[in-house]
Amino acid sequence: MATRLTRRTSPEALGLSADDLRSMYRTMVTARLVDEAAFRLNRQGKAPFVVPVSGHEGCQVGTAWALERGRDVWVPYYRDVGVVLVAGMTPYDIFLGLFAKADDPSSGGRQMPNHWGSRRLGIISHSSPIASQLPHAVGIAYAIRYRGEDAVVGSWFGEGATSEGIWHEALNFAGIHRLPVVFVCENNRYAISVAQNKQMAIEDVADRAAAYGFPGVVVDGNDVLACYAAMKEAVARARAGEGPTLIEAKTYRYFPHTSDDDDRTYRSREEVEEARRRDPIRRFERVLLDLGVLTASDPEQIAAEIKEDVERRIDEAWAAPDPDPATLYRHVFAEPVDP
Amino acid sequence: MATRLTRRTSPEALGLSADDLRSMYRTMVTARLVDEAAFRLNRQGKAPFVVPVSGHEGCQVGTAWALERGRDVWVPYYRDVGVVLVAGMTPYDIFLGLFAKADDPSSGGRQMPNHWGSRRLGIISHSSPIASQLPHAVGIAYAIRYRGEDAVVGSWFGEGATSEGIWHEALNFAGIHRLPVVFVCENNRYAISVAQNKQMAIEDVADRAAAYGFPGVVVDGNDVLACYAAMKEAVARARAGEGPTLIEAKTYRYFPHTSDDDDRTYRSREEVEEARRRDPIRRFERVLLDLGVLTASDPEQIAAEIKEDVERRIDEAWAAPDPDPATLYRHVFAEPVDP
Amino acid sequence: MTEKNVVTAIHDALHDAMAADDRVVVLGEDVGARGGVFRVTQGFLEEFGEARVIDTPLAEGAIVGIAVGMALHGLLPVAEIEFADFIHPAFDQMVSEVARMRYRSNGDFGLPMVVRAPWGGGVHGALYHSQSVEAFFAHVPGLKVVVPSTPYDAAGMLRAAIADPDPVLFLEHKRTYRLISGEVPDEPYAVPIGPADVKREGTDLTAISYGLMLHHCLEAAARLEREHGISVEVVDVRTLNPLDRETILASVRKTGKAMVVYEDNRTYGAGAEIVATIAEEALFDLDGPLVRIGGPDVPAMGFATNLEHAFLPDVDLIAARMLELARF
Amino acid sequence: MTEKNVVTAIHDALHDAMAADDRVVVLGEDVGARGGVFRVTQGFLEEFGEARVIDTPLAEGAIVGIAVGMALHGLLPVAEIEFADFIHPAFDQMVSEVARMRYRSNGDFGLPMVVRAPWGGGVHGALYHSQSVEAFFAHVPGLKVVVPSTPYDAAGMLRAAIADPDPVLFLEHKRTYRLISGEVPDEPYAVPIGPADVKREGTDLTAISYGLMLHHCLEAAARLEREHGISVEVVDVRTLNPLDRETILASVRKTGKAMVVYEDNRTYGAGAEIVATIAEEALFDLDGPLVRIGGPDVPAMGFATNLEHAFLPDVDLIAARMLELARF
Ligand SMILES: Cc1ncc(C[n+]2csc(CCOP(=O)(O)OP(=O)(O)O)c2C)c(N)n1
Ligand SMILES: Cc1ncc(C[n+]2csc(CCOP(=O)(O)OP(=O)(O)O)c2C)c(N)n1
Ligand SMILES: [Mg+2]
Ligand SMILES: [Mg+2]
Repeated sequence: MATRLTRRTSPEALGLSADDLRSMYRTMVTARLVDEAAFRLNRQGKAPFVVPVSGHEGCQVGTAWALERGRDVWVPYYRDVGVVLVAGMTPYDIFLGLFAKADDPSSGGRQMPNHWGSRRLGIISHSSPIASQLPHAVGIAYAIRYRGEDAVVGSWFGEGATSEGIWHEALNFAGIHRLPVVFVCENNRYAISVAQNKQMAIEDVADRAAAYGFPGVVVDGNDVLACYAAMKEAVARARAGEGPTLIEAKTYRYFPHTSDDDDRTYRSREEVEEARRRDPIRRFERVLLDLGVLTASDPEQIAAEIKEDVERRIDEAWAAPDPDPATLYRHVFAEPVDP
Repeated sequence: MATRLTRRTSPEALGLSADDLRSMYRTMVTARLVDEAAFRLNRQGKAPFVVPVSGHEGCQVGTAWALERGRDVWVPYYRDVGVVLVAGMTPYDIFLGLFAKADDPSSGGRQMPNHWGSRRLGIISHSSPIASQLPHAVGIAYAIRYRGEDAVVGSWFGEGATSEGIWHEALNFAGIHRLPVVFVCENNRYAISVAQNKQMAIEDVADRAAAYGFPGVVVDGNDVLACYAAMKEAVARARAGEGPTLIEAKTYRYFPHTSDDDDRTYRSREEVEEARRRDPIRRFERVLLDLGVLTASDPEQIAAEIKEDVERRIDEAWAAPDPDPATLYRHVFAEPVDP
Repeated sequence: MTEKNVVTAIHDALHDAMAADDRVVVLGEDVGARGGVFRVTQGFLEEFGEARVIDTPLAEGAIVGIAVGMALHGLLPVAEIEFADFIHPAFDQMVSEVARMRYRSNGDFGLPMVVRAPWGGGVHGALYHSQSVEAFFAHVPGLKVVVPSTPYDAAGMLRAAIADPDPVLFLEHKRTYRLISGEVPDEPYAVPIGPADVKREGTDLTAISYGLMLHHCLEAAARLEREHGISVEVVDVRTLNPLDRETILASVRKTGKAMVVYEDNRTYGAGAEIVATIAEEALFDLDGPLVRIGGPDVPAMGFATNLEHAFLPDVDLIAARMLELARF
Repeated sequence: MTEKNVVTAIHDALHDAMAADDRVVVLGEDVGARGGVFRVTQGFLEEFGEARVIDTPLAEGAIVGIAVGMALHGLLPVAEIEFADFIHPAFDQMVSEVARMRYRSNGDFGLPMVVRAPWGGGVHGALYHSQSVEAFFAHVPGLKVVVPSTPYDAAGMLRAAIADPDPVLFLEHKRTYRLISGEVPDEPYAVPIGPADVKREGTDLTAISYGLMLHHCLEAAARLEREHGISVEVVDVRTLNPLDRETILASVRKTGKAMVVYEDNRTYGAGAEIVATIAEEALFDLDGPLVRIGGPDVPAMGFATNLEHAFLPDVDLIAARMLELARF
């Protein structure tokens, strides 16, 4: 059975400085504010499609923080605004994607928003079919080991993804070869409308790790430090050649699945309100206030600063050029194609 | 972790009469002798393709015996000569398939040998892609429950099949709905040439059941009675609405994967010899002699009888008509197709 | 008769089939409480209960494979693939199992089942929510593949599909769901699987199409009539497998000119078969070149509005090519 | 030059590629100790070691998907699908991932990888060890699909495929493995992906083919020459995507008559595209009907010898249709 990570570790013991903590906090707030802005843009008819992150900021930023930019590899999924911010994408990048602009680093406006990718940042391009990125994460981990590098691959997905056959196949291969890859399941209890009990007969996704011969860990996804701790240990194991870990972060999504969804059809407002009471940002705020890393006025001021930046980036992104339709035939192959 | 079934249960306690025991024994011997005849026919150029069962007779006959003809459903795979004999196929049927004759009950000579199927016997037609029959077993179990029937579905596969995504998907669904289906893994430690440690990072396939919320049981596949006991309990659970079980029978295949294979490339003769020392037929023989169900001369005599019958069936099957090539377009759809 | 759009027509036909026969069950992602992401099964869970309206895990191979099992044991499953783009993980089940069960068992087992999948572009769906998948499946013997494009055909063919003893892949063009409305009988009726349908009679040239492009062809044909007095016959293929060669060839023989229009990637697309069939069977009846309009051979349409437009053939293009062909 | 059969030529080319560049790795079922069920990787495990010769679990989706990851991180994977029939569980990876990585990332990521798969009938393989899968994949933009049919082409195109910055589906006709032999240079050489090849020059009609059927066409052409003095040009398509329209059209324009021969199910098969291309581009250069010979539209060939024969087009049939067309 999976380990439950409940032990509280102090930030110092985790090696996190006050600056780190403030940075993590700012990243979480940024993710939240990007979401709120995106939904507003959706209502204004400027953003046809929005995939919200709100509720997942803790588990995303916490886990992603344990990887190293420029060294490690990120294989996120569409909900991972927090992960890609940690990996080095900016709100400007995200809004370029939201508006499908030519300079969208992920796809130049080809893919839907939140279909991340950037060779420069080590974020692997992914598609929409759920779980299809998992074997890529595993193959990259194989290549890392083969080439004698010490990088680690982090991969993220929802609990819904664990139902797909390819998820099973990927984890099985990673286990056999003890590859340097960490699997992070952001379990928000729904795959669109399908509740967890219609997705699996078990309580903890992390228990599935036992089928692949590596550890599974359950962690409170609303506790960013616990997520960091779990991931830090998993990354260390991976880097030391001890193989993969499956981390399950229990979390919740506050908004509908996407801007096309209506979540009132499948979950009560009370349930959502109840979940919101465990908001990872508020919780982290309290920790940081207690630690004196933030002062009482900081949260409001930080939010205001970030909001201002977000608004500026929205305007810049909105003004950026659209893709050129003449590029339709570009990049089918490395060699230009003659239509 | 999976349960290990080690407790010895007496045949009486299992509800098996002396007649049952003799019948089980005869079925196992028949499977073995069919194999030996088929390889001879292969060398003679009469059977282009043979899939051997030898070594698996114990786990096949033991598990299949716990289902009821005319009531339950069988979803076997290609190695399951023993299973389909229990389900009601005859050596004659098997040789019709081997020779691809018009009256082959499985496919009229369309499919390769050992691709079983018979609506009359409740044996579901299967294909070659490994593990693809598992969701069918699960869907049938769903329909059984939906229609208020008390049948149980037995499904069989090798340990190699557990690597396929569709295997995971099928078991997951069965677990969620607690369906009346039993999954029997005949773990012979190889998928063609690929040894178990290249297939999975775990020792017991049965441990995978925990990922789906139902019990996993490891049983000695060379002990036909232990296999029967495990299956009997699983069938009872399924019939009582308590859901699926995954049974892993540890076994070994004595011959190459098929007549096209050369197993000397990937396993030593010593390993094969060593495994043969645990022959399920010889072992059952000893139990039956001890119990007085067989007398000292019975084994030889039974083998001789069966051999004679097998030879006769081979001749009959060989003389049976080939398929009519004019049937090429038949059964594409229920309505005849005009080529 | 009631005026309905395509998605409502499908909803109602499926509803009636479930109400009439409790062997009919639906399964798929979000078909339960959510009523389907396109609302095709809205209200079903409440009316027919959990046993018949099955929210599945996110696993298309299992959705199709479990439907196979159900169909083998007395049920009439209607499986939903949330977007046709996501049928690929079920490809092995579709090709190796669904399509071959009857043939491989020499007629012993049959599969009365339907797999519904919303397909096609023009909905801001980008690379993975816009695909045309019909060419992959129309090529598979043993599988019936239908592409109804009007509310009347959709409802009638869904009824026929559920009644069919063989598996039917039922492709619903997403863009037509709410765009296209029409009269639908209030009584149950079936539109047979197989026959193509002449949606507009004409004498100067034949346009053969299906899906959203069919409607573009009809609009282009109306424009040509209005602006140039050119009479275009528009054939709605409706069923891709088995393909109704007779209706297509009869129309081409009558007009002497043929154009095939589809939005899928052009090369090796379904339109290639239609063009090839005409070339083989009616070469000497042609008074002009065979014209084929398909989507460009790039992986799929982009999310940016202008990239999506650059991909999809539009009415202007079709009308221009029609005019050119008519004047040949 | 050395005389080799197809499977030996592939073995040797792959071996040389591995010896020359340690970024090349092979992965698949039974590629290790067993050396592949067709012996393509025989001896590789001993020579190159476990890290480069990877026996995978029985999971085609993972085989292809893991190769994607390897290709993303500096390796040059050559994945083996044991039989082309078993590529279907990897269909989503092939279509949604392999083919689209470069396009969807706007050129940021590329996939230098090869997926090898033995295909085709005539080997007693029955429904699930005989399939033609080329039509499914040739239709997918972003994927190169090659079907070499001689030892020379197979070795040369494998080298080109491994050197290609884009993914290549490398289809090897099983029946040709040991049936077809020919001279192969001892020095490394490449046969470019793309160009078709005129395997036999002729003036009276053009036969366009690939795989086992190419050899049947060559034999039929020789027979026609011998018995009737008819001169058949035989074009080996070799690459299905991108399709070399120019070579095909040039030949058809020269001879004025065209026939396309393939063993896959006829309808919506790759031959449909070739026929359609000729019909669109060279309609007025034709002096006879367009002829298409394909496998019957039944799920696949049977195991019984006579059922397999009933399925596969043979030299007699091809020669008869050639004669008919030549005399038209
Ligand atoms: C193969 C596939 N099937 C269906 C979908 C449609 N779909 C998109 S997201 C989603 C639910 C995913 O749930 P989960 O993995 O739990 O992630 P979450 O959205 O909850 O973060 C579904 C069914 C898809 N994108 N891909
Ligand atoms: C999808 C698929 N991939 C590959 C194969 C080729 N193949 C046939 S049997 C086999 C090994 C199966 O091993 P296992 O499931 O352990 O059963 P066993 O033969 O050992 O009884 C393989 C790889 C196949 N039939 N189907
Ligand atoms: Mg979820
Ligand atoms: Mg095995």
